[in-house]
Amino acid sequence: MTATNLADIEYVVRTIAQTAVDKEKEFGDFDAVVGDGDLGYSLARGFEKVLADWDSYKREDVSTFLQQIAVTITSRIGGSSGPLWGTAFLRASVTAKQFNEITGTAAVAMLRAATDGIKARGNSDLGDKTLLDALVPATDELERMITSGANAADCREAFAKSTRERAEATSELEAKRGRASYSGERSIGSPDAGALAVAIIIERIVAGWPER
Amino acid sequence: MTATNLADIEYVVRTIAQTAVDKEKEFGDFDAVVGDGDLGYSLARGFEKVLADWDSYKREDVSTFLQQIAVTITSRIGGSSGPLWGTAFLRASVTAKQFNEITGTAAVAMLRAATDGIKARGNSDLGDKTLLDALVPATDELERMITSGANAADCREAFAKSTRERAEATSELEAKRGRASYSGERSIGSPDAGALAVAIIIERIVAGWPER
Amino acid sequence: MKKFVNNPQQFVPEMLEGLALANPDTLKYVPEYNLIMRADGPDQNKVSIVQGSGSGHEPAHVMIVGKGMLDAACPGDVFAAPPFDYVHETTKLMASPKGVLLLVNNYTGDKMVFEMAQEMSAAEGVNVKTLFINDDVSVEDSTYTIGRRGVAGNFFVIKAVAAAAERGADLDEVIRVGEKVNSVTRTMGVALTACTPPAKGSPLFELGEDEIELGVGIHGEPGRRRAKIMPANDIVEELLTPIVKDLPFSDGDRVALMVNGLGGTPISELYLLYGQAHKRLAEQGITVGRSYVGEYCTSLDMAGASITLVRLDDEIESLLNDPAEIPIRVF
Amino acid sequence: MKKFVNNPQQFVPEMLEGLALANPDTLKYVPEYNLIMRADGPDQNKVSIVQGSGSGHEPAHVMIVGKGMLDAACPGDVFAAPPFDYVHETTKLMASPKGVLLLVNNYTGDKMVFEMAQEMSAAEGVNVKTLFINDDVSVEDSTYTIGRRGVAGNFFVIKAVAAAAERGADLDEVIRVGEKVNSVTRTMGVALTACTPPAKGSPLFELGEDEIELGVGIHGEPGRRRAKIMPANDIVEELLTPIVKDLPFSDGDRVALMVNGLGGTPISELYLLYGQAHKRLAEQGITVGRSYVGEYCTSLDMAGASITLVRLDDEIESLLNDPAEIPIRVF
Ligand SMILES: Nc1ncnc2c1ncn2[C@@H]1O[C@H](COP(=O)(O)OP(=O)(O)O)[C@@H](O)[C@H]1O
Ligand SMILES: Nc1ncnc2c1ncn2[C@@H]1O[C@H](COP(=O)(O)OP(=O)(O)O)[C@@H](O)[C@H]1O
Ligand SMILES: [Mg+2]
Ligand SMILES: [Mg+2]
Ligand SMILES: [Mg+2]
Ligand SMILES: [Mg+2]
Repeated sequence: MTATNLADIEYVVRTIAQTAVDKEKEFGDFDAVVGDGDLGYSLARGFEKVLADWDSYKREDVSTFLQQIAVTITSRIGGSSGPLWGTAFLRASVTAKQFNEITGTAAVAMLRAATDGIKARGNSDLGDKTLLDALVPATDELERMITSGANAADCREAFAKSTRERAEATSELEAKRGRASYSGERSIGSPDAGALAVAIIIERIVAGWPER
Repeated sequence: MTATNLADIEYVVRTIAQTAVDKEKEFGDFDAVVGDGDLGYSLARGFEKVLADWDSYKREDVSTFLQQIAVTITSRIGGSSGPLWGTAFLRASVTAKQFNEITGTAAVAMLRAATDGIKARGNSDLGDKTLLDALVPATDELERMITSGANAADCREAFAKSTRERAEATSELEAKRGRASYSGERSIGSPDAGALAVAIIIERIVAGWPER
Repeated sequence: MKKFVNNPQQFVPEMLEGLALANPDTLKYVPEYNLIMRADGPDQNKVSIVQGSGSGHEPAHVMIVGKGMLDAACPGDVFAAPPFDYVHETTKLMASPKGVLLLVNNYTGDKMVFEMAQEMSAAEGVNVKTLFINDDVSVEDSTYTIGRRGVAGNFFVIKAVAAAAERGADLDEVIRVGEKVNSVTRTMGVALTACTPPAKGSPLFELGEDEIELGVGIHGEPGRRRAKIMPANDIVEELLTPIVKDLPFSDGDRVALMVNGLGGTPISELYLLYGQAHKRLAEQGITVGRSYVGEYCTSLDMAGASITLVRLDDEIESLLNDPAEIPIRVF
Repeated sequence: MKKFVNNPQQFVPEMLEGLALANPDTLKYVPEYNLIMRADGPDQNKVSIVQGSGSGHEPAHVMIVGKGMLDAACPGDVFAAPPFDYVHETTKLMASPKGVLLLVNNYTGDKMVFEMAQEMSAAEGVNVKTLFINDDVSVEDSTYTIGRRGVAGNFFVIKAVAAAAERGADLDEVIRVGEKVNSVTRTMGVALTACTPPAKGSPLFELGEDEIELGVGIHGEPGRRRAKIMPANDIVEELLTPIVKDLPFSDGDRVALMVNGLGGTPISELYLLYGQAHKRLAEQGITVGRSYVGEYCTSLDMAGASITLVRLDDEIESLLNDPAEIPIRVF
């Protein structure tokens, strides 16, 4: 595994963290529509800590790095997001061990591990109107593009576009998990807060990739 | 003392009572500007009782009749208005005993007794921004008109007009009594609620006099 | 207006009926006079302690009737002193050989009606006295006004005189205690929003989106001045400074500190205020010996709070420490 | 937003600091984990009772820590389940040889984090179990959702398990008691206004001038349906009917009746609701054996209320009757 790989992962994590901090208000407002409005606050407080501890993380390899991020997130993010995002990072970290290099294929495997972890932790699945409904189909799309031999930039663009589309499409679903689920049918008509947040984060990662 | 006198007094009391009931909301709003908003409610609850008990009042003479009204008012009206208005009616009742007929002069004497009673009960005087600042000068005006030999209708009109003018003029005063007094200088600029209420009541009495 | 209310005219009676239904063993409700009294009262062996006032300040005072606190509360309608009859009948009903003390917050209407009732009942042979409470530092006391208002600090007077009465003190001694506590009690409040009396149906005054009212009264009367909303710690400063200056409280004093909610403010915010007040007092060498955080004397649904300080000595502290049983059950 | 707040991020810590300053003899505050625990805890001779949840529900749960109630409360930020670390550290700190019971309201986030902490602490040798509370009838329980929410009824579970623990019951027996009380407790709430989380700074949802939300949750989650404002007695009917039907409660039952304020509603209105609920139950042959009126589990500054019924038997009633000492001091 190369240092360049780690730099890419660092870029990705750093962008996630910075976006969560920058968009605290916006993510909170998404969650207020049918949820309880704390998503922005919870993510910001956790990822703020990630940024604060940034220099202290060990950087032996991608897996070790991600595992420490998982610990910070799990211990510092409240609400549903702490356990869910923490599990996602932990599973991605474990999966990263299988790869010498973080290729597109590795990224897909790590994303799958992450979403499988969220499903297990959240006792949830596709159709429950969660971030899974954006991230899982977008991962499928990313895999399809890679398999089809598309160039890296196109793959990234397709991934971001798909996440955004699927996040918006959660509007049609009825929430079955999280605080939003108590809104029942009334959750239909507005997109899931977690899914939108993930879409915005991924768009930022992709947009900044060339200058990372 | 003639029955006609009593009929006039009944008309006056009934109009006071009916106005207090009809104008509950308006009087309350006057009191809300710098006071605590309960004037309308307090007067309405008491005078409602006057109307409900109307047929049961003894009608031997004006004094007996007014004394019973005083009892109802004192016992049923809360806030500052109960003791003040009750005392006013009681003092008017006592004064009425001195007269065989309720002439203009008798009316002036009864009004003076009433306002003196309010001063004593309320430990208040002219300039404190209360109903006294409307009723006392208006009574002076009524007396002046009577002494000058004006006809009864003109006397009444002058009385109503003076009450209204003086009530409005309380705007310039700073409240020194009642809940409004805590507003201090900020009570300047809006008229006293009790004074306005008295003006409206007297205007109604005068307007309806010909058809009483 | 969105409130839990049926007919606004029945608001107070329906509340009192609920109170009595919730406390059948300890409270009695006499609907004719809005009266709430101890079910086993009046106790013939002690001075009866009665507090009168307008309604809208709950739990004051109907919900603090019970052994060790009030023997009866005599409330008027919302923000209106009770009519004369209510006070007169309550006084007669609560008459005990040791006497009756009528506790009254110092307002024009209340003062008149309680003085009248006291005179009348005394003339009828009842041993009754009145004590006026005036702890509000936001009103300048002057010969041109009726003087300071009684606000949340009245709780300390009530608690102390009730404890003294329960211990067997006679009427004069109970009054001495009450006057003493009143003389060392100071309060100042702030409103973040106006309150809405049920019968009025709209807010009693207008406060801008970013405005607060410093020195507000408990009937929605305006206070000392309007200000822009500021950090909680600065608000504590605005309230505490005039209170401390007024008595004055000083280095070495031991105090009771109350942070009282005005009705619409959650207790979380009250504790936040408490923390800052406690620390600011400590910096001035003033030690908090007893703390009170919650709703004691409210102004309907007004968001806001008041701070009260009482200078403690052994006698006052011991009286405040006596047991009391009131309907505000927690568990 | 007009609130008593300095930095919204410090809202919860500053409230907890105030709470600890006001109760120096009985409470200890551990800032690293937002933890409020009994100053003398953990008691090695009893099961430790710990409640976790988001903040914003005060007095639940940080203000009901004390002898006979909680040994510790482990709050997250406003409306957010506490992070894993907080729960994990609290659990270890509260470990007693007789074990630790983690009481949790049934929400996705809380459930995940407490289950994780329980697993982790158990793996580290702590004798710890979790009990989920789900008394809210406004949420349809189905296999497609996480199920019912825990709301104000959790107070009865807390009180009963705390009393059992205080009496010396072992962990399994404490859990039996808790499950039993939870199984006979039913709640439904209504919002008249939305609440404003300090960090958000604006109301969590929009309610029209004449709209109310029936079946609202304690985090501002929407409820069963919107309705126009209606007389208080009709609102009682809207809340009571689904509650009574659900268990069901029936003729001959003896119950505890709680009318809980959601934060912005004055206690006068709560007693008005109580009176009507009490009378409506009596008409159905349901007797109120114990009554609770006030704020127990709030939703910040939301105006509104919830009604809770608990079916009593001798065991439950006796546990509810046990003494408890908590910071919500009245006098
Ligand atoms: N059980 C679950 N499984 C997967 N995702 C979930 C689950 N519960 C919530 N989420 C996601 O988390 C978001 C809400 O996060 P957050 O606000 O932290 O939690 P909470 O719902 O407890 O307030 C939702 O918009 C959704 O995307
Ligand atoms: N001490 C007093 N003497 C004379 N009039 C008074 C006095 N106090 C109040 N008033 C009059 O009563 C009115 C208010 O009555 P009300 O609302 O019943 O009393 P409160 O001020 O106790 O709420 C005032 O507008 C004023 O005209
Ligand atoms: Mg949320
Ligand atoms: Mg008034
Ligand atoms: Mg008044
Ligand atoms: Mg949440």
